[in-house]
Amino acid sequence: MATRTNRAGLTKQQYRGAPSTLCQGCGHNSIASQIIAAAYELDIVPENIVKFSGIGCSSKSPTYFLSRSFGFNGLHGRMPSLATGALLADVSLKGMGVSGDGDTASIGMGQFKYVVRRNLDMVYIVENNGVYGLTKGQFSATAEKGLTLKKQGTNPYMPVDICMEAVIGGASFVARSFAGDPKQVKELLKAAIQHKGLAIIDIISPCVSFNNREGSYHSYSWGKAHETPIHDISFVPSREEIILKEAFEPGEIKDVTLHDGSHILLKKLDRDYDPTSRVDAIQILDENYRNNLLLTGLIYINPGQPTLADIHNLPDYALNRLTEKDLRPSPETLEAINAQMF
Amino acid sequence: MATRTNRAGLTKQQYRGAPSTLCQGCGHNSIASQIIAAAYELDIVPENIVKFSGIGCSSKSPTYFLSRSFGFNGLHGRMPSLATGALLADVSLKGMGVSGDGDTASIGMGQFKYVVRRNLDMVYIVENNGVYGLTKGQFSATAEKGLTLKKQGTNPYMPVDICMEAVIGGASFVARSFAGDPKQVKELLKAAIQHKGLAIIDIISPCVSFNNREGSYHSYSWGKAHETPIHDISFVPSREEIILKEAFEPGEIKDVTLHDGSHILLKKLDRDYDPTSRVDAIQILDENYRNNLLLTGLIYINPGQPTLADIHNLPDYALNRLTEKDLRPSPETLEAINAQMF
Amino acid sequence: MTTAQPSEKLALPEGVEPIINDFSITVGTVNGSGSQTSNTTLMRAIFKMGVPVEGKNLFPSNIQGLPTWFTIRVSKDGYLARREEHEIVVAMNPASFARDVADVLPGGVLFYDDSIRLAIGRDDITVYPMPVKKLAKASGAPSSLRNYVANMVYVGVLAQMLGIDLDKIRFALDFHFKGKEKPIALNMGVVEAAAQWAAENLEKKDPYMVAPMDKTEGYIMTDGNVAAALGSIYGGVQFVGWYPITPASSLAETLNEYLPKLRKDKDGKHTFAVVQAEDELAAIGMAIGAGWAGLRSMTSTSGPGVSLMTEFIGLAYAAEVPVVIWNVARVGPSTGLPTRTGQGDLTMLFFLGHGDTNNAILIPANPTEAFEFGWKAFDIAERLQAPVFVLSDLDLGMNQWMTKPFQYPDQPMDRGKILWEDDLETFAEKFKMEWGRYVDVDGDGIPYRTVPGNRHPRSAYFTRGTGHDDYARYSEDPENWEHLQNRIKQKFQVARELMPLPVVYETEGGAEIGLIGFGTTEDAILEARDQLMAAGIPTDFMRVRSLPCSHHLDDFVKNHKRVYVVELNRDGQLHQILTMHLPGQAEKMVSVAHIDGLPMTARWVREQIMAQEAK
Amino acid sequence: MTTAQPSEKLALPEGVEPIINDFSITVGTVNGSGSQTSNTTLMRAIFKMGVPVEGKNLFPSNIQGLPTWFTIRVSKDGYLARREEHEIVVAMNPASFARDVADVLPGGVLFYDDSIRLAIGRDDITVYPMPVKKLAKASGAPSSLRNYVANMVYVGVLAQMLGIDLDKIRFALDFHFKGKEKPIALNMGVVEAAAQWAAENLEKKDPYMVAPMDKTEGYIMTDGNVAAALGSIYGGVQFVGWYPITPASSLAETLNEYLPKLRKDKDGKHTFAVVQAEDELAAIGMAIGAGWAGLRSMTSTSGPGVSLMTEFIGLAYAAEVPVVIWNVARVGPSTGLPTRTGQGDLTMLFFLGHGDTNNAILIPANPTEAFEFGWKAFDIAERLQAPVFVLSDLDLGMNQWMTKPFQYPDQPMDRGKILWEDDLETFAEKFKMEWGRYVDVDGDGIPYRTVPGNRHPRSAYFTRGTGHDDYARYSEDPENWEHLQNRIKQKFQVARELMPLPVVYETEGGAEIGLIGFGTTEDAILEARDQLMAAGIPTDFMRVRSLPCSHHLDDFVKNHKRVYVVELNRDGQLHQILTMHLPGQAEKMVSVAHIDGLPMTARWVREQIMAQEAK
Ligand SMILES: Cc1ncc(C[n+]2csc(CCOP(=O)(O)OP(=O)(O)O)c2C)c(N)n1
Ligand SMILES: Cc1ncc(C[n+]2csc(CCOP(=O)(O)OP(=O)(O)O)c2C)c(N)n1
Ligand code: SF4
Ligand code: SF4
Ligand SMILES: [Mg+2]
Ligand SMILES: [Mg+2]
Repeated sequence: MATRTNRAGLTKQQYRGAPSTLCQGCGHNSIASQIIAAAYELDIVPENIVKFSGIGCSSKSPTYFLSRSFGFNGLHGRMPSLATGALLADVSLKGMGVSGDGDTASIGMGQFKYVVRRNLDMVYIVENNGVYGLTKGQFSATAEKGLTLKKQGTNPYMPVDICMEAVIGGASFVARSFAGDPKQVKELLKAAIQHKGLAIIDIISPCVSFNNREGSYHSYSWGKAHETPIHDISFVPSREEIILKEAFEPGEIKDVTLHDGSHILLKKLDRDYDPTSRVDAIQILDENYRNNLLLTGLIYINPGQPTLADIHNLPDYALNRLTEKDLRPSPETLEAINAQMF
Repeated sequence: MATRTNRAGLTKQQYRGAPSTLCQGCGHNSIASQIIAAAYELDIVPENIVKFSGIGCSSKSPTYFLSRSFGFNGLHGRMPSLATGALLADVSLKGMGVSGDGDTASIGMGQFKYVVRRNLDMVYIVENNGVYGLTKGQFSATAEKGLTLKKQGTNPYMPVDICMEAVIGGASFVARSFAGDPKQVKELLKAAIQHKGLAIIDIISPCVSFNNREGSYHSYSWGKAHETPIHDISFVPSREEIILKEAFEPGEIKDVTLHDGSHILLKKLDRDYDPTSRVDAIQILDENYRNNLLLTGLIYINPGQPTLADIHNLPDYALNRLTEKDLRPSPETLEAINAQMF
Repeated sequence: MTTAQPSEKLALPEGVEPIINDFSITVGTVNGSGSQTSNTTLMRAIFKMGVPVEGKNLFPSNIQGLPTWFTIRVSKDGYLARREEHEIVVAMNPASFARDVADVLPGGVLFYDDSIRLAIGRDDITVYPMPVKKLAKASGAPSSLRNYVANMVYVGVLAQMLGIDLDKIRFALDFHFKGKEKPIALNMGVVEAAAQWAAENLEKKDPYMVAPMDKTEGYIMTDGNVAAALGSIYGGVQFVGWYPITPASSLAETLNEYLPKLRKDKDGKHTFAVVQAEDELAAIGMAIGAGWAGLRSMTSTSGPGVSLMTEFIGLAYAAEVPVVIWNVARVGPSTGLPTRTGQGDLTMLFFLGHGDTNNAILIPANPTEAFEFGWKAFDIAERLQAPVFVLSDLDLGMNQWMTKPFQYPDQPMDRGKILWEDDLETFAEKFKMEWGRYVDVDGDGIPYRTVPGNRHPRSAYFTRGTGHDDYARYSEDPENWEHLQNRIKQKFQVARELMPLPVVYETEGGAEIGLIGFGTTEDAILEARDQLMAAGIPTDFMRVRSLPCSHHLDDFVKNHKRVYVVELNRDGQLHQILTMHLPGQAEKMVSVAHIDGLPMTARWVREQIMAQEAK
Repeated sequence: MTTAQPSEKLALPEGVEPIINDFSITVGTVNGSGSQTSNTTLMRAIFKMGVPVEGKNLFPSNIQGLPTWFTIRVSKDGYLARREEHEIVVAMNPASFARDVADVLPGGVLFYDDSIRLAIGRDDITVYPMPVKKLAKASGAPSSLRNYVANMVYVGVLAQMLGIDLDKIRFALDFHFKGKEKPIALNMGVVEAAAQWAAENLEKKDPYMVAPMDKTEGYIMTDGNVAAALGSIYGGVQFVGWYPITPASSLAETLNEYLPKLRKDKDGKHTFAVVQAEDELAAIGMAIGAGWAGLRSMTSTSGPGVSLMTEFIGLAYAAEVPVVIWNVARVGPSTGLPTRTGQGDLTMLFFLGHGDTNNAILIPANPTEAFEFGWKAFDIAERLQAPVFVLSDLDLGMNQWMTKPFQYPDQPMDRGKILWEDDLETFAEKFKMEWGRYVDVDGDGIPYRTVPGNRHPRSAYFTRGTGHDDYARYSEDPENWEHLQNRIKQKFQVARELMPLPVVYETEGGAEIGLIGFGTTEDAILEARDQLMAAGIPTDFMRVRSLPCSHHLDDFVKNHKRVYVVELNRDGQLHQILTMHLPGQAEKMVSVAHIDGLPMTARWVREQIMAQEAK
């Protein structure tokens, strides 16, 4: 039997990475699987993706998917700047960043806010478990107020809301999900990958070793019991007819068209939610924050926002392939400069 | 003629600092004057205040007020951490921090967010001019989109909204003002000084050397033309009867009582605004941001939020006066520890 | 209650000469499997038998599932350095089995989990299979704990086969589980069943044995991070700003554990604050703010953290703020080997920061000293009004050491030159000059300081990292600048007198060759020294305990013909610093340095020096 | 158009011997008052007269209102270092008047704004009052510009009194205002009126004169930051991450100015990106990301910025990422003297970061060299796959230098060992081995790299700051680690051959004494050398242009009896590095070092060395 391949002619195997060295059951592992699935299903050639991460258990995970993509496991909290420089080298590449809640929201707060502001063309996944996994379970910035951990006592602070930080920081794509909801994670990932600009996905991703106690916000059990999708999300690539659409009643579905002609279809659930409205996004996040909810889905999108490469007026060919003849201005120009110097 | 003194027995002169070395007309100078006036009128003994700043023209200004207060001119963007450590040494001291928009919202973004989250007991003034003054006029994070400066070109980014960052970051006191409105600046400063916890005041403070062109958001002329107070604010110290109150119609005034019994009286202007509501604060800031307005006044206050010293269960006496006898546990305790070691 | 004493029942086969209390045991397991408990239990039991012992944990930078090794050195002679040789190997991990088997010395012993069905292929060693799964199951432990208790199987088997007292094992478990009956019973049950099984099923063929001695009396077992934390507490620490990082985290966590017990006031209020910062920039910033405001203040971190703190520590240096920085070193550059040990940060600490800087560094070699330097560091920092580093490392910080009990400070606290309201009143009279924050009244480069909260109307001054005059006023004046920097440098000279002196080990009758080392390599160097002596090469050894170097060091170098500077880094960093410090002696100092992430061994030291001497 | 040539009309009083083209002019003004234009105009006019000239701007760290000085050295012999002596002082600022008056050398000249009504109290100097306010008012300039044009008064007066050609002044103004008629006319009007007034009202009593020469032919005037930016552009820079900081800002701002002109593609798209980052951590992070991805990438900063970049640069070192870091040094430690110059960052750059590190450093001494090192730095960084520093300083970066025109690169770009799709296809065949990111194929310690965007399915690898094997796989293996670090160190040896060689100035017939220096102190040392020679002390001089040191340096030290290492820092940092580098020669190397924020003078060098020699 021939192995199945996608439209890129690749098997799913070719999207995998090295075997995971994370704990068994770690939420980060299931997110890695969905990244593999999303890339495979989107028929992306892995060489067109560049992986980035900071430091942490979460930040290790890029080793465990897409071996054929370049990757840079950087410094704690500094993934954004590395990605910013790297992704301008070839604008046809898509960035895929994985960070942790500590990596993003404590040491990384500054760079996080700025990569959002610059709208770099990359997917930015926060694998959010409320603790520092790799250093063995200290509170992170997203730990809920009142969380009690073995060695750490009780957390007295309100959590940092990564999605809210992103929305008010000017993000063009903001979503929240739950590692225990792989289907939604995958659809959001697909949409994020196809989105042109910075796509933040804040994924609650339980740490089974240090913060999975029943009743804790970042545990599997609490998430399973409380996750409330704000809509049912499906990603439809540009090549497919939107046949799906026809299956819905008018008004039941919201369709967001991306720059490449693909669509995000959002099926209405309990509420009428418009993810293209910043006001709505801020409101729903504020509600979520104050009441410690786990509303998931696509919270905000602005498909038209210029990216960093647009702002810098970069060409669509790769800068890193330019040679001396493109890079070194002619001797005449230098003569002119010398003549202009006093 | 005897020189006038306040209830602390001090002349206004005794609240001054060294002569300013900032540019003539710089907004930062007029803020320094209001700090002097506020401290004088509040009868504060200068030794009870500790000044902090980062690096920048704004951050120089603590030299120009309250010479009798200790001060620490720290590193660029790192005022918050210095203040955090220092202010725990003696909780009877009030912190008075002055920073710039660059110092706070670009290099200082991370520490800013965290001092807000910790609710350190200090006033945090941002002297916001939309540029880096001291390094000669580069865009700062709060420069408005489209601002064109001589050497810098045109700013392509939406500004960072310092008040919004503070509100969603969990601040307990958030205000915005304009250096061209000294009366409001002074009343807000008084309220901020008496507030127990972190009080952010984002003051638009024109840079006459690099960003005072007509029509620019941070210019005197634009500010004068567009500033819209959301209420008329008066601070009434605890010792005074609130006679003022009687002068108002019911419903016309909102009264916020601080921990020490003093009051902030907010006289209604065009809109009915409740600064104790986080939702309202977020809404008004979002409106302000999207429409490039200059709404000023007390945007948010939560007088009851525990401070960092509360969270750490510190006593009300000064830790820095403790001596060996308080600090070094007894020999017996060490014997017990040695015995407990394996 | 009496437990059987298996050692007495231990009969060696005919003709086999017993090797008693002189070998290494290495256990290969999977991390996150609880093997740490088993290993320390074994080690502690041996310790309680009075036999010198030390453990080195070789663990990966992840949480669960990867190979990890624990080496226990048992040494009647008190040699506690790591050895490269493993007489006894316990192989519990299929993933590292081949390597573990290969690691057994010829003539050595392999214990292994018999569910590992891999070829052993050696006939030069003794092999003991252990029915780990079976015994774990038989323990009746709930399945969630089955993996953990499985590791107790080898504890029992080794106890039986090496002659380790079971009641010492019980003692160790009791300690580990803080007296909690249930886990003690569960684990002890497995140990006993395993010992029983071994007694009935294994025949002793190897020569290795543990026998009681009295050589651990007057010692405790602990690690350097615990010691550092406790030393800091007895030094009166009031503020800690920290950010988690391996291998420093447990230092701050131990502070968090003990401070609330030892430092509550009568109303239950805390006379300290430990703040987990958002990153190292904030951790050090807070610590400097606190030190500036008169608190005994510290931070603890490791290489990457120090790198991030560079700018701030330069401010403390320039503004003359006391603060203590513990660097529990791991292996750099960069993220490097986060769970391995080394001495690669010395030069960076010495010169840290842009501009001309020199920093004072304390370098403990064992937990007792970590405790001592813990409190002393505050005295020195406040005396010098400067940042003071304490350079520990992963080996010291996270491994269990056999060490002398912590000594209560033998000196009163030195709060340095600090002035309160009354002092200011009398200052002018006393010193015949007006106080100014940076006036060098005493001629030692150290001025008098005030701190916020001082309510004297002339106490305040404005602190900055920029140029200033003696009265703390901003100044760009060239002479002021040079005066200021030279005065600060003078403090560094004062430091030479304040810092702990080096420890010297001399050969009777003197030696031509001097060895210089620092920190945790002491054990390896001392052992190598004995080996060199046996090979006819007598040496003297000086262990540097601080920088800048005391005059004793100058003399030591001068008084030896050749001096080997032995260290655990690539570039011979102490050697570089000493070369700069004693250019006139530069040619006689030879660098002996390498780094691979593992603690130093005596063999390596000996071989390096013998090779040099053979030249 | 012909302007009157006042020099011809300049009559010296009887018996006064003219001093031509050999003196210093210092102008004391208020910063933010536009005096910079006047000062550079004066300097440029003298330059255009063919007389060697250089200006040093001594400005405060604020924007407006504080005293500031500008010193113009006029030297027929081409000595362009700062001098401590001021023959001619122009006093425009009441706040610094007393100091300015005191600064005039006996026999010197004081020009001053006659609205300053302060006592002069000297009779050993010539004094010329200038009616500044009156002439400024008479200029007809709008009142907002009155202050600015006021400073043109002294330009006119000095032109008249020293004999500086007015048409050269016009030329300089034309340059400054980029040919804009209005400001040129306005300013030139003031200059001419002032010259006129001086001709009519002042009587020349002093001996100082400027007379035309031909010694500036083949030179341009520019500053090091402009040169660095242009050099980087001719080196093909593609990515710049930066954050504003004095004195580095104008480097990036110049890139912003020229890049859009020189590097647009045919569709008007940019083949570069200059990103103003949110701080230095981000600036260097972006630059490293870009360098990793195959762009010619750089950042520019100063001491505090480098301190903040410490952790990230360690990553670039460890992960072997090419990136160029310009450090335009100011005076540290800490914020220090942000507008003053020094050489205090050498050691820190050399050792930057935790763990064992060594970095390559290029050190230009003048703008021509800053241009050259601007492009070379990329070649070296890409060749070494390592961060490369260029250490400039405020004196070079922000002052105007008389320098050789920029030389078009005489070598093709060296992109180092980079592989694209086709290269990977043929790699195995060519090298008889499989490609791996860190395999040392050539035995020089430098592996072959690929970059993102390479679409070959075997091109990708995972980059990290942690331990790894030759194939970029994570590894904690001790041997891998040692192998990796030693290979990286080997690159540092390779660097010795790649870096620009030192420049040597030899005394004919040889000298016993060697001088070693680096960077912008060259002028002072060369001048001192002539003075020493005149005093009977011949010396050879080697200017180091890079670290690690080339073999030429080793020979130079060996071939001299005494070697003075002359530098502008407190601790003698190059001396320290050379001591470590050549321990066998340590005793003969003597440190001659100090720092006070000002550029070095020949007098200080001479005095230091004569004092040492007298010992
Ligand atoms: C500069 C620096 N400080 C500290 C560390 C230690 N460290 C490694 S991972 C980590 C926290 C990771 O937490 P998070 O980002 O939430 O990831 P998780 O492990 O929970 O997935 C820390 C503090 C480091 N590597 N570098
Ligand atoms: C680490 C570091 N980077 C850069 C600088 C240079 N610098 C000094 S002030 C400043 C910006 C100040 O801007 P802002 O905070 O807005 O203050 P303003 O001068 O506008 O009042 C910068 C970048 C520095 N001092 N330290
Ligand atoms: S420690 Fe937590 S975050 Fe880390 S791998 Fe294990 S489960 Fe995942
Ligand atoms: S440059 Fe701007 S911010 Fe700085 S002092 Fe002048 S006016 Fe104020
Ligand atoms: Mg986490
Ligand atoms: Mg500003």
